[in-house]
Amino acid sequence: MAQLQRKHTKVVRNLLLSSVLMFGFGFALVPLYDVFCDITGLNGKVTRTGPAEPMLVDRSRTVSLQLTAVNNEAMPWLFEPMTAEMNIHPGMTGQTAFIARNPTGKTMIAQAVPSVAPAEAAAYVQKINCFCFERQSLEAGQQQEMPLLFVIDPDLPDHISKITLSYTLFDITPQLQASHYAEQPQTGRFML
Amino acid sequence: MKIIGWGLPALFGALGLIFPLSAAAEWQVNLGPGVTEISRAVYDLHMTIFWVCVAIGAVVFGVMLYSIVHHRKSRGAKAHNFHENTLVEIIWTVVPFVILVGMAVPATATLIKMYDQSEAELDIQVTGYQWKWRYQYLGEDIDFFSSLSTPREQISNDETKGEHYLLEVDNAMVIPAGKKVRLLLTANDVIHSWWVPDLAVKKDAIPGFINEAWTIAPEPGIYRGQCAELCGKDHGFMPIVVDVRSEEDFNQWLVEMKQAKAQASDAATKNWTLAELMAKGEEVYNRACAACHQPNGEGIPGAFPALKGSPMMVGDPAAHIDVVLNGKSGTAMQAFRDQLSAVELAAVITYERNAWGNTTGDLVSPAQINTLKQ
Amino acid sequence: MGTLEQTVETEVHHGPARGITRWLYTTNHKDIGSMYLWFSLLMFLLGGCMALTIRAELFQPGLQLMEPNFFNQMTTMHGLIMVFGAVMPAFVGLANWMVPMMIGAPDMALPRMNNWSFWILPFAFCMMVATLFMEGGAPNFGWTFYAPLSTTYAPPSVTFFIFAVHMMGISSIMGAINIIATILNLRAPGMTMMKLPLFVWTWLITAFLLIAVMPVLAGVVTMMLMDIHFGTSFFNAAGGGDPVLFQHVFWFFGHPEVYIMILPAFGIVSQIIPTFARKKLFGYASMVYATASIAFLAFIVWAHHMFTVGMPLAGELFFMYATMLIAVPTGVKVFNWVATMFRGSMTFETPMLFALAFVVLFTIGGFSGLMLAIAPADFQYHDTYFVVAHFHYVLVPGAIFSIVAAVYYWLPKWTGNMYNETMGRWHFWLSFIGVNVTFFPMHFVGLAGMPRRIPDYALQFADFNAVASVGAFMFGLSQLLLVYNVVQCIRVKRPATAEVWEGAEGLEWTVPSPAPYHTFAQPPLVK
Amino acid sequence: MSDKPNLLQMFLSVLAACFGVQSSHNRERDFAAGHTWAWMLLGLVVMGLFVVFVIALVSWALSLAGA
Repeated sequence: MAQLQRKHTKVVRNLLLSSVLMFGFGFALVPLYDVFCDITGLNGKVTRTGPAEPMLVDRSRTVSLQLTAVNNEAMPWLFEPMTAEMNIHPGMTGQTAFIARNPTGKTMIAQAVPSVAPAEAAAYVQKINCFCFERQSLEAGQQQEMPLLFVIDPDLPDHISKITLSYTLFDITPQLQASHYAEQPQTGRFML
Repeated sequence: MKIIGWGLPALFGALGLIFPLSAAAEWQVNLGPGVTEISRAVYDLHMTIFWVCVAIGAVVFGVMLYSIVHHRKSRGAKAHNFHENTLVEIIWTVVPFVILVGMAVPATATLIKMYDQSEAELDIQVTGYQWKWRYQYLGEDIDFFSSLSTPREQISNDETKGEHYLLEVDNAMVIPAGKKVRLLLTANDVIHSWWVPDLAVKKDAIPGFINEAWTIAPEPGIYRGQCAELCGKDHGFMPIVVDVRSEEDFNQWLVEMKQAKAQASDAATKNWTLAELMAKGEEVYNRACAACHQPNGEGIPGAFPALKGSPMMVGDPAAHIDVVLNGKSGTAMQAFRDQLSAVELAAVITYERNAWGNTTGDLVSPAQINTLKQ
Repeated sequence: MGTLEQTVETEVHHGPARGITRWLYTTNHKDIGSMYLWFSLLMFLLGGCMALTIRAELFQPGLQLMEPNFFNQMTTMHGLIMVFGAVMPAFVGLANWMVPMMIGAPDMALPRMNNWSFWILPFAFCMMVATLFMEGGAPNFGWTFYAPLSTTYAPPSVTFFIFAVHMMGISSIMGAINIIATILNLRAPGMTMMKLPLFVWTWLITAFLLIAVMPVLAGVVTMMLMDIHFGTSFFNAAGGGDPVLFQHVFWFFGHPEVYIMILPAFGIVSQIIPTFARKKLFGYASMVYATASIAFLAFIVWAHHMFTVGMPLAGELFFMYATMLIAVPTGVKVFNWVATMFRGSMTFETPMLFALAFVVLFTIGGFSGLMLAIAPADFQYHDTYFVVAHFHYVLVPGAIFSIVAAVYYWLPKWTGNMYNETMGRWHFWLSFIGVNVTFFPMHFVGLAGMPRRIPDYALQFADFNAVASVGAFMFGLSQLLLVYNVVQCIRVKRPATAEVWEGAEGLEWTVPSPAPYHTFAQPPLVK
Repeated sequence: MSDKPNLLQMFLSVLAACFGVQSSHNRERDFAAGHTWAWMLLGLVVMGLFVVFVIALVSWALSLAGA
């Protein structure tokens, strides 16, 4: 019987170990997902940032970069691109800016999150300097121009001629993170 | 027990027959071919795989039916004892395999056509909000909200339901016929999904990210769709209406929209009397605010605050204006700054400060709102 | 862990304890199996009532009965209770009852852990159902609880939902460990892996799937917990997270989960059809190998649930091809059952009727699944009632019918009495017609353009929804016949033979009916 | 009874499993030997190969369509 006991313990130990490993694997999927996004440009995540090595400018081709702005939830800032659309040669550094104004009566901090459509083009857009690299804080009524320096990699696939770079502005002013349940009516009861 | 033994195959046969392909509208049983080349291709794919399944099903259920009828103990059938024949198994695995590989070719072709990023004439940014859609025509400076226009009484069965019940909106998305329209989908709060069956376009709108979809609608017409991703309380009440017009009508519409926008801004400079603002304010209140604060201004205790007799209505107007313009984060109170024009905002705030017994006599002018809005 | 001979000595000379302590402290696989099955029946009826409230609201266009938010709570709780409360515990209950008897083992390998993994469930579900009465209502974000609706926009009861899912996960993992240890270590001499009945094989593979994916589910709800309370942003785009990451991790768990809910059903049907066709299962080796390959193939197709989320073209093609390639080896196993019936000598008692209905209707669910695998077509099907029809066809006539077939098949062995055959057939025919009248019209309204999870719909969907609602009440009420049949089978003395079914093969038919409290104290010799 | 399966036979058996068809003769041979973890490992390897095969299929399809 002791021999059976040892066999049980061996099986249980292995299985408990593998379920703990799988729990860890569940969490490992998060960094794996980021690596996966880098390679495939999944979900329009712009991952190439920082100073770009000089690229040869491809004058024969112009790509139109469309800039759009979205305010998330009840973000009251005025937030829009200075130039809606720029035609630029791949390989040439582009420069533009976004305007942000805090019309409310108190200081607020915001975080801009970029996203590229078509997602396939995300891997070819390189942001040299962008206001989305760090949080932006504006006092009451303050307005600010936020620079954006970028370059489009010349070996962008030929069938892509228009890229949309969209920024979503999130309000991350630290305050009691009141959950949104107040929004759902409390009355879970039947209507009759 | 004989009759019951027979019942299964006979009944199932009958069920299989009531799957006719085209029936009267009320009893529509199948996907429509839609109006675009893509939706036509998707419809063909759908019918091909459907007929493949019916064929395989007919063979499998036929053999099964035959053996249920013939190989029964009550008919003296003796059980044979063959229980393995790898060759037969290989055949009935290879045949569906080949059929499926065959299916993969047109499916891939259609999918690649759907992912074509050729130049579009018109770009529209579609933003999903909790429980309405916002259309921004990039480069045209047109920006409006499109929410359900089915009256509340029809939903609560106090009135008979209209023809396009739950599929009608106040401002439809107008696009030119025959032109490629590129849609940039994103969301303001939770994940929504923009779906118009006739255009065979369905793409999720995810907050913080932008998704791309496109369509070319050759024929003018009205095409209706709905949100296709659970997004909260009124997920079933945020429809989509696409109004496809000929090119001239579309350009005409663009001009009208720009005029209306200009009119709205200079209306703001006109000085309004209290009575005029109150009348407009009541109309705007019932359209945009009554859903939560109720027409009588008493809100829903514990969910939405009452405005009648509330200190904010009678106190300093600046706080009141700030809440209406910028909303209150962490609550359901949205920022109405982009959803209503300066005149509408001034009117509704004036109405809220002078209705239901709040007699402050304050008049908030559109000009005052404009300084805060821009 | 108590050693085996210790449990044999103390238990052998007296039967089950008296009163409530029998059930609270039991380490007997038969008692624990019965408790799992009764719990599953209770959850099936509770989840069924929620389904009836949903169908009652959807009977006519317009909001008649409930507010949209309560409707969303009903759809969410219906899904969670049916998946985690009715189907999975029922299969664990059948495994607890039958696996030891089928392999000639005296009991499960870890009897005390077996007791604990059952008794977690009632508390987990009390907590889950209690959320209905909490401020802000029960979870209303669907049983797939996508972020950010389930994190930043969820009612406060989401935290109780998260802990309930943790508890269910722990219970399932312990159950799986127990079953694997039992099957691998406690087989009677002669019962080699080659001779394992298919129900035991499918459960062994399901247990490995459970070990692999329940921790991932626990991981995803823990990430939700950290997002809601501890300020991380796994799924919140503001802090660098991504709501689509949630869908990837959830469906990495989700697709193996749907195989967890159907493989034991394959095992049950593969036990029943050979018995009533009086012919050995056709292609036992193929069934075992195909089931084993499902355990691996299930892990690489998860994103076919996310074709419309905005994946790049290469991703869509990969998951479409992978889904189509694996649909064939798994779907084709249905032909083995037809080949088993062919040239058999069949009789049609209630278990066989349910098993036949399983083969036919599950295959229809499989076909609509094949249609959904085509990515461009999925753009029209995704999140419509066509998908609702698909998964209800593979779950209701699939998993539920196989559980009911197993109950009718082994009930005489558990209770010692034969069930009432006529009442059994009434239950079958009402269920069969009810399930088709309920779910077949959903194919039509789904294709016609009705989205999922909506409390009210446009007028063109009205008539088929009315038909579906009538069918739902018919199917729902006819399940009370199952309760009646089971209770009658316990109370009415109609002694069943040890073999119960003529020519039934398997060790479980060598023990007397009702199966004594301890079976195979001395392992049987399997020739 | 049948002899121990060599690596190639084991590999073919796992491939047959993915295809869903296997003869009982092979099954007896396979079950006669080899630890369970060996089969699982082989299963993982074949899974990896299957993923690579489908990726190759995708890139071939894309190249064909000149996307």
